[in-house]
Amino acid sequence: MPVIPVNYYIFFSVALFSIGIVGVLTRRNAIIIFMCIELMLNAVNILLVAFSKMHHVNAYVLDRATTVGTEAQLFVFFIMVVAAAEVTVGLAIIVMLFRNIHSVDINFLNRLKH
Amino acid sequence: MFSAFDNFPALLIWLPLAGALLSFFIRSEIVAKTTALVVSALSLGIVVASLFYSDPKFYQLTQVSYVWLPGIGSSFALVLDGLTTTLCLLTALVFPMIFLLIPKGRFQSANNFYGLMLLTHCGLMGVFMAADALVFYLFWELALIPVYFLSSIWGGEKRIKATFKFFIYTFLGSLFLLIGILYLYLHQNTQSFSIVSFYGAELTATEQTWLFLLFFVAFAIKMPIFPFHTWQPDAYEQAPTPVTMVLSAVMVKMGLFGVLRWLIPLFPLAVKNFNTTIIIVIVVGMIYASLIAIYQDNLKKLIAYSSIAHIGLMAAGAFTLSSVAIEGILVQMFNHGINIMALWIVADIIEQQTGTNKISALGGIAKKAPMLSVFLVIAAFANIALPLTNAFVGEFMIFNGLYQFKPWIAALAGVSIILSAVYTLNMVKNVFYGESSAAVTKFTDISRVQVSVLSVLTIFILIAGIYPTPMFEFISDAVGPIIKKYNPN
Amino acid sequence: MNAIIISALWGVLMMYTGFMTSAKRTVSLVAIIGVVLVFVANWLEYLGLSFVNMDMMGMLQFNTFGLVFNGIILFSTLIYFLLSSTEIEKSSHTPSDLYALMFFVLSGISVIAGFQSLLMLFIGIEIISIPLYVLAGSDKSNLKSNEAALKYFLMGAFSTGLMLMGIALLYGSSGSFSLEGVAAGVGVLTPMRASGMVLLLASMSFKVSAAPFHFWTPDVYEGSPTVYTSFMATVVKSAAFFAFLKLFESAFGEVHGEWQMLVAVIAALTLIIGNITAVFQQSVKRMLSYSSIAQAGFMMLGVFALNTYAKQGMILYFAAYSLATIALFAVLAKLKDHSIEALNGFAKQHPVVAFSVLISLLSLAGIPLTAGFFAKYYMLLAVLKYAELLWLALVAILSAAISVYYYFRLIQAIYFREPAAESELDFSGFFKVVMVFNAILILVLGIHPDWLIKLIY
Amino acid sequence: MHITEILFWFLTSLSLFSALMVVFSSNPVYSVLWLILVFFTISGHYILMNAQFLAIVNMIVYAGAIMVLFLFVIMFMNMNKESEPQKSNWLRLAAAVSGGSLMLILVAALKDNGGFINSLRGEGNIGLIKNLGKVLFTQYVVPFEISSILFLSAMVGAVVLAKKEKSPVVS
Amino acid sequence: MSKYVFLIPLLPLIGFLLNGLGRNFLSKTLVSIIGTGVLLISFVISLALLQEVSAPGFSPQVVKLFDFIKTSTLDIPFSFQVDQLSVLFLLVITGIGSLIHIYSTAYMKEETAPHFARYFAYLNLFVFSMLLLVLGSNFVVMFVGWEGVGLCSYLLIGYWFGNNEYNNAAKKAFVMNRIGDLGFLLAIFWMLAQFGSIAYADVFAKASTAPVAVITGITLLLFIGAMGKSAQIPLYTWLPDAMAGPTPVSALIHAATMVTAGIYMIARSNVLYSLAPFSQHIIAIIGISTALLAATIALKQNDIKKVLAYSTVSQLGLMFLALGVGAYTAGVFHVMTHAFFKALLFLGAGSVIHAMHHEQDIMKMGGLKLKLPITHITFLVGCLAIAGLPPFSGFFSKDEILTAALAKNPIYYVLGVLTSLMTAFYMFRLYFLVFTGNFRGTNEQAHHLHESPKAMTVPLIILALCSITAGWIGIPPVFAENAHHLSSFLSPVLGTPVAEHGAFHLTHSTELAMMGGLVLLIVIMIFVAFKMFNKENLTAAPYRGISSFLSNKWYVDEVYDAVIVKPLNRFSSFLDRIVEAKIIDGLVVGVGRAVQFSSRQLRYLQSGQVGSYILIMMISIIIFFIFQLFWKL
Repeated sequence: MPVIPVNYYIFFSVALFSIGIVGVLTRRNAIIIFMCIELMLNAVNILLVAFSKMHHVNAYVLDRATTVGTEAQLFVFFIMVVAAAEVTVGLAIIVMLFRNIHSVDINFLNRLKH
Repeated sequence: MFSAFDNFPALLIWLPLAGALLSFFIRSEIVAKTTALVVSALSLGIVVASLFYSDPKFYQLTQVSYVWLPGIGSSFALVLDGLTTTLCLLTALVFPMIFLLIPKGRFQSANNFYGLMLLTHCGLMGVFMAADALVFYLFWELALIPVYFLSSIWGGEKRIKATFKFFIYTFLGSLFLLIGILYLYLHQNTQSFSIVSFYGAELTATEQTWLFLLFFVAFAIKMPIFPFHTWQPDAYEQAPTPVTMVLSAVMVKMGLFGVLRWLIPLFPLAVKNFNTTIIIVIVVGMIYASLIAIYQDNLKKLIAYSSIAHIGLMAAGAFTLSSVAIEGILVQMFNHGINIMALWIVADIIEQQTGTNKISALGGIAKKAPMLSVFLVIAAFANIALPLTNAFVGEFMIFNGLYQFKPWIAALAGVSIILSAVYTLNMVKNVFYGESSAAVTKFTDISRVQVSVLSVLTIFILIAGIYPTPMFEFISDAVGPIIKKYNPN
Repeated sequence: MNAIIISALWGVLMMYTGFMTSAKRTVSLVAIIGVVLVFVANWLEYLGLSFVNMDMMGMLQFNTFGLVFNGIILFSTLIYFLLSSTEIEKSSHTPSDLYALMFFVLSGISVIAGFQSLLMLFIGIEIISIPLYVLAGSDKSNLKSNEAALKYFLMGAFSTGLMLMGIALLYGSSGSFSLEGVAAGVGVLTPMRASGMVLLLASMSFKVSAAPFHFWTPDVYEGSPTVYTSFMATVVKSAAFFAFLKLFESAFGEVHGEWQMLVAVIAALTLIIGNITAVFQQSVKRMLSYSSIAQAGFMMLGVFALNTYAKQGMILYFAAYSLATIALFAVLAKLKDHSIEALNGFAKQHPVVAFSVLISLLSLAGIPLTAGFFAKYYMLLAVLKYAELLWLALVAILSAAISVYYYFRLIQAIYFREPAAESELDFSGFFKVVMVFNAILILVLGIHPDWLIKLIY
Repeated sequence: MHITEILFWFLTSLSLFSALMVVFSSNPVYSVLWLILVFFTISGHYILMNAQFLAIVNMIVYAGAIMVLFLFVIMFMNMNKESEPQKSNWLRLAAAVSGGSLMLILVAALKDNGGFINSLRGEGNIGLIKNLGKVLFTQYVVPFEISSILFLSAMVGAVVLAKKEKSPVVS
Repeated sequence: MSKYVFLIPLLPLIGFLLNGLGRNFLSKTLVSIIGTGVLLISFVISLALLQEVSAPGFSPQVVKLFDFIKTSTLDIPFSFQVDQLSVLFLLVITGIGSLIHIYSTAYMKEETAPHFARYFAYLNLFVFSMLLLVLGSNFVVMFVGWEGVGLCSYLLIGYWFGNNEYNNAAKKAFVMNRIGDLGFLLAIFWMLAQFGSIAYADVFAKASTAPVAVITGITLLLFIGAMGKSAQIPLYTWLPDAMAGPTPVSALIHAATMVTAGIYMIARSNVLYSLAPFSQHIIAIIGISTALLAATIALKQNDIKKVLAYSTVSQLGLMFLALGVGAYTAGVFHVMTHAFFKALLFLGAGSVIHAMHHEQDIMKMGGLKLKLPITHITFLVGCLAIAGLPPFSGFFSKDEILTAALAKNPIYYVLGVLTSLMTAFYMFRLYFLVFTGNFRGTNEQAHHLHESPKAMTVPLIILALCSITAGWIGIPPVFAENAHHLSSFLSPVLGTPVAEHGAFHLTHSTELAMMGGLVLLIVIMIFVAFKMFNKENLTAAPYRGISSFLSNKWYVDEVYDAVIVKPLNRFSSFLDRIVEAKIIDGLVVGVGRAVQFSSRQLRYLQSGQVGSYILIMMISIIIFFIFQLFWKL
């Protein structure tokens, strides 16, 4: 049977997460930054599912009827829920800003400093 | 023991506090002044009464103790013992005099002025009587805050800056003190802030060193001793003179008191390690302050620097750990308060009448105001510790202690005796003698109230100088506990 | 649980109030009644009377500590509503929506007060955060407000990402989301747990605006409408701290020594940066933002120490800090000019309000006989329990001394300087009464903090 | 190499590539499209791990709803051109370095975590809607209910922000 | 009788209080009566005491009045010692004091009533302090009086406080005395440390148990005190300046009594000094140097009081020479005789000044003998006495000193003789310039010249009589065996004079020859002075060369000014302006500035850019990871 070490998933997730961070750091467009944050959340999701699977398999050996691992998948579900809510508000803010300054470039956000 | 006596300390706190709160709500200046006077006079009465009830042989560290914060082992504990009696007496004596001397209309919104003064009064009493470290700390701060406001609201032109320096400096010091107190509280056997359990704390040498430094800085700033003194001349100059009187007559004693009540009994190892260094620094500072006083052209600053030198002597004496020096300090704290009070009253009268503090602008007041000059000369000579004035006794004993500690240090400190004569007589000469200057042409001699207050002070100066023995009786129980840990037998 | 339900329901009710009445006063009145009800409900739960008896499945658990915390939050909110309702009314055409959002925040805080699972922590924090993004940007035509909202949102979302990564790693190492589950390790920090913990530490530090994760704070606090800054800086920050404290106590308490130094460094950095940067500020509002960072530094000491003193002190700190800051912001919200000079001679024009402001400032500066003193006192006590960490306490008091500098600049302006012009402000009698009540409360807590602290036992 | 492994590597590399493209494409619309591709690959991973429910939800919610919303906003703002100004080079370098070092550190920290092996056999069906639903509505009913508050607040918030004020607020 | 000894100082104190407090109410007459009366009563009591102490078998009495400083560790009673030495001084002080008080009633007549009363109050206070000084039975009470007389000296020198030069002189006197007092004080502490007590009885009894080094140290420190009070090198410069005070004050304080306090102190501690030969050498050397130096300066002074002042310094130097060579009795003897004739000279000078309307320059006097007959005669007596011609008192005391000096070291003797010769010269220069020749003052002064009133002349006469006869109580053995009454009177306190238990014995004939030679030399000096200054037309040529050097007092004041006063002032100003303002306060302010500065810099971290915020956060997280995972904090 194919066996994929969980480390692979961890590395994959971490890589995705880091790409998201790099995106957040390098881009100036608020929407893109926001998308990069979504990327980070997805990296977390995949990691959680991988861990869920891992813990489930470990428990399954002892008990066939175990539900270990469900909670992580539900957590991912909740993350998606929250992300959706966040997107609503976030985009509303971005649109509001755009209405005022006709730009979403975060480098123009510098009225507040020092 | 007389049972009512046990309540005296508490009364000394509550009375001024109540008076202060009342004062803030009184609109009329006369009523406010009367309140202040009555309250302070009552306090004086209580302290005087307690002199008769106290029994030096019956030494205890707590008289009044209400449970306050059981969660952290602090109780509202007060004591009136030999160490505190003289200081309480001084406090209780100084305030009515100040109140008496303030003419109507001198301060805007006078009721607040009197209220804040009474709060200071309360704070000072609390500091001196506290038998619980936390209570001590709270009153320590409580005495500071009202003075800050008094100085900043009613002070001179540069008041905000000067008093702020004073405030932040002393506040920083007291924060060190707080850290020290908390550390001690946590690292001793009993979970209590009471002075008894603090005295019983067993600390390692390293701990003592650190804690000593923390406490010492706090007290050194408060006294103040060289090189922590730079807040003082400015603050004294800028504060309204009645507040300066409180500051220099009573408040600086807080630091000395702290040294005697807390620092020395708590950290014997560290004190022994550091005392030579500290004494040398202080003595150098005394000479330093005296030299600067010689150069001063500002009357109030001159007195301020003189005070640094005198307080320095007491501080140095305390660190000699010699019982004769400490006995000397105990009386000298009182006497210095009386003397400097007299000096400030004179300085205040001059400032009020001429509108200037500049010594070079003054001169020849003696011709216009012979009465004032008499008092000034007496105060001046008390300031330079002439025998048969009160300061001589204390300074003699302190010098004696210093000599026992290290003869050459006493000799070095003695230089300040000479210098004190130089600047004090310079001041007397330039302000009072010589031809009348333009500023003093309209000078009139002092009023009846001023005469009576100055007379009381002068009588104290002379009596305590000629027959100081009763004072030694009051303090006879105080020295033992201070240096108990240094004499194993 | 009572508080969660009532405040959520009242949030919904507030939304509808906007439809039913156009009288803004009525809306405020409903809100005030609501917060009183939530407070009472919370109090009843403290006394043992819970409205719903459902099995929380180990997700939530309300102990006295959490309930007292929640009570303080609700009480602060009450004071906040009483003092700032007029400003909230002015801030929008439909204040009812904003009130609704604040009630949702309250219910989120109530979740935080009882969370037992990382999931609840996550949801609770999101419920708090999302309305705040909106509140920060509620002054829609104001570019500063827009900017604040976007900055807050972007950085908040980013920190949520960090937090989730941390939670995921913790789950990976322990197989559970519950605090006990996470804590039930072998008593050592495996690299995975440690990584998760560091990420959680970072994101929680972000929420409480501890350095070096504090950068959003001054900008957002300054840009947001002052009334909401007040809410964010007090109620919400306290909640974040409660979450921080509870999370690290329950989940990582056993390996306290492993991460303690990290928190010590954060606390020291926060104290130093917050206090020093505040010194030079010319705008009172921005200065108070930095001051709130500085105060966070002190509260971090509680997280650092995690002992009885820390818990007691935290409770006191929440109360002291919130009450004082709310009063200051309430006055500030009424001022048009936020420069320090605008306060010159304030005491001569408004003695009563000035007195309350004075007490608040003294409390923030930690002057004895105000609540702020004992709050700091407990924090120092908590730190000094670790004898070798005297340096941290010294950093704390040095920064406290610096903080005196800028707080007293305000006092100097208010009390010692002459007013430049006639004040156009007019404080209502009710406002004055609440301010004085608030000041008295601060003093009472400063004289006898035991009354509050013994509630948690 | 088993088909699962091939799929894994394929999805992983595609996913990472698309993620990089999200970050580096200068046209926001392309970014969105690449991001949708990322979500698809992630859904693929979910299926590989037998988490069918999440795979579906991911596609519906993320790729479907959220990304459409993004796309809509981008179009609405008329940003479908490639002229986004770039950050200064040293900032981008710093960003890349810090992102890279974070990855390195995490990898170094997590590389030897006790030898857990994730065998992706079909044991258990926790990823199925039935099982998840059962747990969600029994054990997780409280968070489920509470997240409704989250939605309410998001809703109110969006309304508050998006609503056009008729006139400036008068005091 | 000795239990009433407290009355002796108490009466002047009462006089002080009455006059001081009632100065605005009392008439001048009443003030005079009070001021003088109290002193006369004290004098009478002192006489009664003399009766008691000269009775055979009298042992020194310690009369304790009250506890002064009494604590667990220190017991210093306020007590008086009644013995021969103190009673002798009592007599001198109260006696001469009374005369000077009487004199003052006339001399100060022009003052207004309050100032007149102030003057008498000060004088009474001075007498009180001086009496404490000599009566004290321990060093602390002596110190109390010691500083008290310093105070009164200060007050009286600056009596005319409108004049700032007088005030400066007063201040100088006090400060210089203080320098000496410090030495005294340290000696007291040393004695306390060494002997555990500072009562004379205890200290002297235990003195021999202490190491010589300690005794030497103590005695040297005591001597520093004496140098200040008794105006010895290097602390003598205040005394000539002290002539700013009213002339009777100079007579009483700066000639007859206070300045001899140092002599009294050393004589009192003779037990200690006898144990410390090194200190004795120092005292002798300083004493003789001062005597010579002051005498040379006196040669060229033109101010009548300055001449007398330097003469006083010089005579004090001789007294110290006596103490230094161990002739305590001789020293005390000279104190006594000097008190009479120097008081006489000062009062005479006062009379002259009074007549001349406060003119003090002798170059503007001359030929006064006709206008002021009584003053003239008495002044002449004084001059003869101080010059040391037999049978005037100065002869006996000075001779005794010189003999003792010769016994110790011939150089002392030679220098002593030199001093005596100079003394004779400048005193007669003074005499001739003032009383003989032409009047050189203004016409107006000449017109108003008149003899002083009775109240001034009577004391002059009494003092003149004493100046003649006082020496007779100390007839040296060379003239008559056992005629030295003073010596035998004082021997219980001071021991037997060295000369008598002679390690060094001169034959009577040699001694007589030396005396004769000395007298002859003195007469020659007087003759030279007569030749030089008894001229009809004396022109005051400006001094040149060595004369200028001498008339400028060896430039000592200038040197002090340049070496001590000015640098001290500069140093003070340096401390105030640089060290205090810039360094110490600068440090305090600097900390504040540093905070402000870092505040200004730190806030630039708050760039307003979300990107940089997040970047800093990320970097911090990375650092945290490193510390948490790899480098354990």
